[in-house]
Amino acid sequence: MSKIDFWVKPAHARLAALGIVVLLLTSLLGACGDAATPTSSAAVTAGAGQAGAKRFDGQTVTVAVGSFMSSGVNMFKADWEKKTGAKVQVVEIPFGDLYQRLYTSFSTGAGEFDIAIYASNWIPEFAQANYILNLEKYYPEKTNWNDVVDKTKKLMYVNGQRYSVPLDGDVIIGYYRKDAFENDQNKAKFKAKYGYDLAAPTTWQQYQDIAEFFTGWDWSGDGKPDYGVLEAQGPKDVGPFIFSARAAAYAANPKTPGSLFFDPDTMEPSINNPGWVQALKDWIAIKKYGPAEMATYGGGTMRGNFVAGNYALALDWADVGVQAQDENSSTIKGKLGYYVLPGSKKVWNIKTKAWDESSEVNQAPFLGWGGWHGSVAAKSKVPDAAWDFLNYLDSTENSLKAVTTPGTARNPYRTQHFENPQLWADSPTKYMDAGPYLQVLKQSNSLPNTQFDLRIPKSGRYSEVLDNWVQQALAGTITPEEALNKAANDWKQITNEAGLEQQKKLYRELEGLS
Amino acid sequence: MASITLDKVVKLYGKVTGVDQISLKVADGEFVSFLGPSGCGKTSTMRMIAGLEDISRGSIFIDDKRVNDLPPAGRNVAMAFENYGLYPQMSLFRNIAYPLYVRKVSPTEVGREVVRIARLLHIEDLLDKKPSDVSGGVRQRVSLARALVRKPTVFLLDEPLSHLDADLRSSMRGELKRLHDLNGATTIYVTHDQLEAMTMSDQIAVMNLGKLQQVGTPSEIFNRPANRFVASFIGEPAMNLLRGRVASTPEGVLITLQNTPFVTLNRETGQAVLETARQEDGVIEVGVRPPDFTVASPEKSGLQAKVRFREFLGETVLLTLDTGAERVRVVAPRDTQARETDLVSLVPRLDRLHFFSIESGMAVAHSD
Amino acid sequence: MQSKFNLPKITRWVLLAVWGLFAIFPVYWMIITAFKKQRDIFQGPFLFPFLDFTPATQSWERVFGQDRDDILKGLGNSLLFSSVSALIAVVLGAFAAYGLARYTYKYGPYRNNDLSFLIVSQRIMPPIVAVIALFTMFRTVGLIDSPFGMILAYTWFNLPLTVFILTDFMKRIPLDIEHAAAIDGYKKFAQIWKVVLPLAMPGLAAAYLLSFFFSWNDFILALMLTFQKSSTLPIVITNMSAQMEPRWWLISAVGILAIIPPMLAVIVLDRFMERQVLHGGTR
Amino acid sequence: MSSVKLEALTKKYGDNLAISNLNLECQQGEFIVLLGRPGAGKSTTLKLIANIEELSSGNIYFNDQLINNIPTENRNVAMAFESYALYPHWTVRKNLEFPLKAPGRNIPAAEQEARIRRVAELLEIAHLLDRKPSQLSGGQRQRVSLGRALVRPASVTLLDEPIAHLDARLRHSLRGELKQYQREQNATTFYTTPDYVEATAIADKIAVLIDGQVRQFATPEVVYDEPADIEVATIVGDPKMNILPLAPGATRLEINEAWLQLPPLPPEAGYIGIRPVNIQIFENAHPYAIRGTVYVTEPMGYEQVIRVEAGEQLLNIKTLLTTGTFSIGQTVWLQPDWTTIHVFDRSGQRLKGGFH
Amino acid sequence: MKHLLIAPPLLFFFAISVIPLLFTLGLSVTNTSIGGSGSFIGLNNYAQLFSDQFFLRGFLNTILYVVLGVTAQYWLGLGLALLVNSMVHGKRLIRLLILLPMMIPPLIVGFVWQTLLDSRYGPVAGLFTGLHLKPVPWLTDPTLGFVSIVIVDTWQWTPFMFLLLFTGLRTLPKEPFEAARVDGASSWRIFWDHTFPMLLPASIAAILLRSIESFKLFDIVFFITGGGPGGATNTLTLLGYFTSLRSGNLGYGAAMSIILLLTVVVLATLILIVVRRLMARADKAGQQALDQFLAEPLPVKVA
Repeated sequence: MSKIDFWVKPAHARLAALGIVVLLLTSLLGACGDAATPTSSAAVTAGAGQAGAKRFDGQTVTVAVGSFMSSGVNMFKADWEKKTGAKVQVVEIPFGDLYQRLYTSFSTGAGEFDIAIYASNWIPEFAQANYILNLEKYYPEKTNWNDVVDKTKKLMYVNGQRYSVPLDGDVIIGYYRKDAFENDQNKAKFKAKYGYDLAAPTTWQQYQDIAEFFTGWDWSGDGKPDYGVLEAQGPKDVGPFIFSARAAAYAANPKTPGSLFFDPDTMEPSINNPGWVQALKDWIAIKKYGPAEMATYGGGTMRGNFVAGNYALALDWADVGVQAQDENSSTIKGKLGYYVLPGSKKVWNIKTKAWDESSEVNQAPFLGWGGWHGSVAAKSKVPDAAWDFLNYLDSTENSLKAVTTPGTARNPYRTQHFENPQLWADSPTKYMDAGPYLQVLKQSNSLPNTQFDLRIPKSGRYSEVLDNWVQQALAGTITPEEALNKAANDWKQITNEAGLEQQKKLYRELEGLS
Repeated sequence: MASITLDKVVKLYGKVTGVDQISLKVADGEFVSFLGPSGCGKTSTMRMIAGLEDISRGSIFIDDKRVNDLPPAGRNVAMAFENYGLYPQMSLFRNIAYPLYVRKVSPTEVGREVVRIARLLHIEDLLDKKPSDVSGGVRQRVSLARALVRKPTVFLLDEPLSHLDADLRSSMRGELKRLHDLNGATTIYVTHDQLEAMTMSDQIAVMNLGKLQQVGTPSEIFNRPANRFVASFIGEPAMNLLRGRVASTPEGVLITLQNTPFVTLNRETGQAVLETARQEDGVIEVGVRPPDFTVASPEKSGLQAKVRFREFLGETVLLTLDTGAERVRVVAPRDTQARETDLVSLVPRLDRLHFFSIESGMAVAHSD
Repeated sequence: MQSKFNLPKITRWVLLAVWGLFAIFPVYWMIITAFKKQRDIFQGPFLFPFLDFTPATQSWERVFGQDRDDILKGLGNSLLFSSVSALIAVVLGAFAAYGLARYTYKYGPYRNNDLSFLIVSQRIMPPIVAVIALFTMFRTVGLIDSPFGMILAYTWFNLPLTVFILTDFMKRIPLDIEHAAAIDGYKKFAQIWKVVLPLAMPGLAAAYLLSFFFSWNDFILALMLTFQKSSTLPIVITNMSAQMEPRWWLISAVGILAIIPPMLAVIVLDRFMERQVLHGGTR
Repeated sequence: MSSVKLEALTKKYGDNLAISNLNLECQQGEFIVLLGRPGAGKSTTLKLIANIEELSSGNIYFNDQLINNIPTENRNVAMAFESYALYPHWTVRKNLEFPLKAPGRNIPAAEQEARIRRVAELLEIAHLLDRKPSQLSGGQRQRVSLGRALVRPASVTLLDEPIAHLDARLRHSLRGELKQYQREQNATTFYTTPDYVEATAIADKIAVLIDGQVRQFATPEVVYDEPADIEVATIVGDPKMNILPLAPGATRLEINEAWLQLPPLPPEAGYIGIRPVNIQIFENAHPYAIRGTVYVTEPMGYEQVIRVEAGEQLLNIKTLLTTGTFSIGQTVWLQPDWTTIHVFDRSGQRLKGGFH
Repeated sequence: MKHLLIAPPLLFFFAISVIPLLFTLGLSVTNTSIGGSGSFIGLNNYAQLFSDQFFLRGFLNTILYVVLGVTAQYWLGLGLALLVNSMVHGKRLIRLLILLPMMIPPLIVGFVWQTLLDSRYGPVAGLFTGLHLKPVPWLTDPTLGFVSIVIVDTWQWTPFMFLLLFTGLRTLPKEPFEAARVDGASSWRIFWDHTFPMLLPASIAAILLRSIESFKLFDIVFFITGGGPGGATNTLTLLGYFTSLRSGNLGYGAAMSIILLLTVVVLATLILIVVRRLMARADKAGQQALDQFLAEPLPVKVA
């Protein structure tokens, strides 16, 4: 009864046929659209040609870039193309697959990319394998070199040679809700409870107190209970960086430089020493001051959540600061305070195998992930154009534009970026009170005990393993000690696979020890 | 045992009327056939009795109890389906036992009954087979066995023989008749085959286009068909229906076919014919069954016709003849000399004529 | 009508409604999310536009503005790969299914059943087993990030399924109808083309639809085998969201776009699938 | 329009012999009916002629030309399938058109139209031309299927039970028209049916098929009057001819303690056959009659069939309704008419000559 | 001719299935990693797998996902198919609605459910709060996280089951069901005695297909929990992906993949056997009483 014999009704037949035709046409259009893109660009190039030969006429620069960094590249692409007559093809690679993709591409020597824009952590590995070009011969023409922040400069050197162009500065800092902290009632209540004044935390103990204090009641005034803290604790995401940043205060002892991840003398992993264990315990302890889903949040989710309000404290790269200015996402514009990562009054000494205690707080800001850098592929057929494009991205003017635009994934890395808050207020971000933000970033970049991330080959695997075990501890299935011991064991194995001596040599060199 | 009464039963399918105001009484123990061409509503009527379809209007009573709202299970009717409706995943034994099983009859009892029925229908050796492993004839008997095993008050048989080959059909016909004779349950039998209805039934209910055309014994239906439809549906080959002019003559009522006098009726029979014809331009339809013509040489008085086909049927021949305006079929003894293209004269048996109104198709008179 | 499960009508509707709510609610959620600002998402749950939150067009501005080219590219690629590969898979699958249904094969010890198992068994292999090798192979022959490569991969991915579904359908088409075409004077190819394929239409439609769905929803093959040019919609969305911030409003908006083509496909092909083509051909 | 010769046709399915050593020869334009029970090999024979089934061995000649290796589509045979095999996705008109439009036929459009019209009128389906098969009743479908076979010229027309599912009126009228039409076309026709009435009515010659072999190939009259063996005899005639076994050398028939004197029979006689119309039935004891019990009665119009249990035998009697009314279980007396008996030897073969 | 028909799928089989399989098999006995050449290490990778608690957990999870998910999907799909099949009007629309979840790319499914289940701003939590219940940590509790994945997988793929079973139902003959009604069987009886057994072939095909697909469970987990918390929701495909492609441990990842493949093959076979058995038993359970007659000698003489 409800069966309609399709063929009985020619109208239906026609409709169906039409549907299929439309479907196929649409797909064909998709294909044509694809094909059309190069043609139209070619036309542009030809037009430029008529106007007079340009430097890189007819050359195509293929840029491999981690997906969410692409807008920091795309925004300058057209200008540069117009200027030089070259063409830029941007290849976005999903963030999580970037390392593996670059590696396979480089190692099989297919030469698909002229430029790779990636984590500075990988520069040593790629440089050592001669996958990327030594850029020393180009650097003399770079006019704004001196302006780069010192720590960022250091990231670019392997064997004393520069291999990349900096595009981004990465350091993890702390955020707090100024409005909540400056509330007199809150201040009084806090003082009464903890015996000291409510202010941006300087030690992890304070951080924890504050987190506890702001948890479970409505201090933001939106009618729902709020939380003390929000950090990205989700698996397979930025967890290892945040965790390492927390561990630095306990485990980066100025007396034994370069010992955060390994004992530089033996290449024995340090990550299971009591410093790291303490950091992991801290990290587990703050779970109860955040929402339950914090265990699944990656960096992105955490940022979106934090700027929507309801959390007193957070740890992140410079991104939260910019994102908080976007009123589509944020309810906290103008309510944000900043601080250098908290420190600790005790720090583990791997030589004496004891805590060094002091009244001074040991602060060890962490350059997690190391920031986006661009390198020219060794196999590139258009290295000059590639360099020129990277240089263009990093030009004084463009870099400032990039770091002050939301959503570029590029954060301040030049002194000039830090120096004039007014530039930020005038930028698309409309960052009206950028002063303190820039101050904290600058300070974090320049403290003597500021720590580099792990940059030796296989850094990806080291952090994957660390993440796996730390996740176990976070989930409560094993103890922190167990987790870190197992991670350390796995690290040893990875080091051995990669060659212990080689890894040690590189580690020492990168930490400035040899 | 039960009687069944249908009271102005109507079945609507959307806006289409499937069954139109059927009223009928089936006495206890009777074998009644619903006969009609496909789509005449006979199956729908049976399915309403079974409870497989809702009754749109009217009532059905089983033993004076209105069953409109009872589910099939509550009516104690058993049904055999045209396609047998066997349970394909069950053995024949389980198929037959199923109705008892759902009634929670004790296992010993089930075994006894199933075997008894199986022996009755000569399928006791096949009980462990699956329906797909046996022939159509066996399936048909299993379907009957499943209906029989319950000892229901009413049997509903929906064209149970239609998928059997001719030999089996004719022997099963006899078996079914005997079965009914033996257990005497009220039986309703749906068929489109007039031969089955004629040979087996106590009463036949002829249906067409959702309406009841005639109810009667086979002999009544055959000899005194109520209308043109019944007349042509019953009997094979079908009754010839010929247009005749009616005129009143001193001897009686004269019917003329093709401008030749065909038959003169006596006053009693003729009166009704005459009256009907008066209202319908003096025309009447004459029905003559094919065996009721005698083939004579053309000079004899009768209906003049030319033989178109002569078909040999064994004991008899079937002649198809053209009378000019109409085509006539005649069953004649095989020694009839008429060959194709021969001219003959057809002489009807006067006591076996039927007269129908042209307009309404209703029988006006029978000349017996 | 058959096998009527005689629950009271009300109960049936209630049960269906419960499932309906369960099935539809997430879709509704997605639709309203496409009209939220990010802060509305994180301050929720807001369920009713205009009551709970003020609908914003932020996501659509991006979809039709800044991200239009990317989305169009993803949509176009997804459509192209899914529709074309499903078409190829169905055509090749139909021929193979016809062969398996009508002929007897004997390659060494391998008979029809073994062959169809071999073919169908490919579907058993999780893609993760093959992707690395596939990646390497495709690179070698330059098929990475090419439409042809993706269509090839999806065809490979779906062919076993279409063979599996269609073999059964082919077996159900009465041999006599093909014979009738031979009697009527048509050669084998014409028999298949004019008679067999139209009759297998419900099967072809179902196979096409499933192939289309599987390609449309694929993530891992596209992740491995494309970079940019041939990125499919899921990859484009992944790139768009990434880790900077969860642009769930944007994902939702694209998600709405992503449902439209498969839905159209269902609406169009549903009519074919419903059809009982064989009905009436034979006794 | 060819003569056809089937020479020693054999068809095996695995170890199953469907057709064994079948021989048949017919002239151009003849109407041949293959008569047999289901499974006798009628359809298979047609399919072998059409090459839908592959020959296991034997030869097929059209016009004395061996055509064993010619594929179906080139044999120029027309066929109506028992299963109808209509193209369900097309209208009736397209179904009828399809064979006319086949490659190589080159029939002008006007002639196509004329042929379709002619056949549609013949089969009374002209009003159905724009419908799909699914909208037709079974009988209408069968007529379309028949139409598709008749619509085009063919060397041989093969009709597999083509009118089995039509209603009685159409069956009767179509039989004659069909034969007439084929005669006009001068078409050689093979026609199968399990119904002897259909066969005797329509055939120029009947080939009785039993177990894949032709048992008798003759005109309808000969097949009816002189069946070649017991099996042929029981296929032709309804109700079935009664077959009574004889004791060796018997001179009389003993049933239920009574006996009947037989006419003189040759010594090899093993069975006598007697048609149901040739037995008289009496309600009361009757001389020269045997006693029996009514098993079932079947009235049909003016006649009735009565089955009577007599000893081991179940005898069919066909008589007029006016003979009397009998009820199940009633005792009756039967008297055969010895002048009409058929005599068969012990293996079932007909014995020639009259025996009265 | 006939060889040509079947050539393409066979060609695909050898070119794109056998070769990669051998390739992966080869990888799995080396310690190849991205960024380094590998050397042959025999079955070490496999040996290591069985002391790797992430792998073992993922292995167990995968099997549980398949068993729980497919079971839930089968019964729900069957129920829906029966419900829709018994409807007279509106079948087409309902069917379209039921199929809807299947059409959504898993990535989006992942996001939608992630927000739906969030204990802070998700509507599910809102519902719980509204009912004065404590919001449940759907995604962050190891067990509930697992359950959540099963729920989402069921949400997305029950339509697939529905589609296959609905098609199966429609091909069943209708007369046996009518016969059973006349024979006096209740709806429940009819289902167990007839619908279920007659749907058996369709059920087996559907269950097998879904099981095979379930073994590939990847994207939903990837987008909702990323395998967390603490690896509690990992699947083998997810682990394989992370091991091979994220941390570049190709050899080890390949070994995982091979084990996954073996598991699928073994379990698919096992499911086939078990399902057949279970269903045969279900069929039998209802009929046992009758079965014993067949064993007994037929007891009664018939007059």
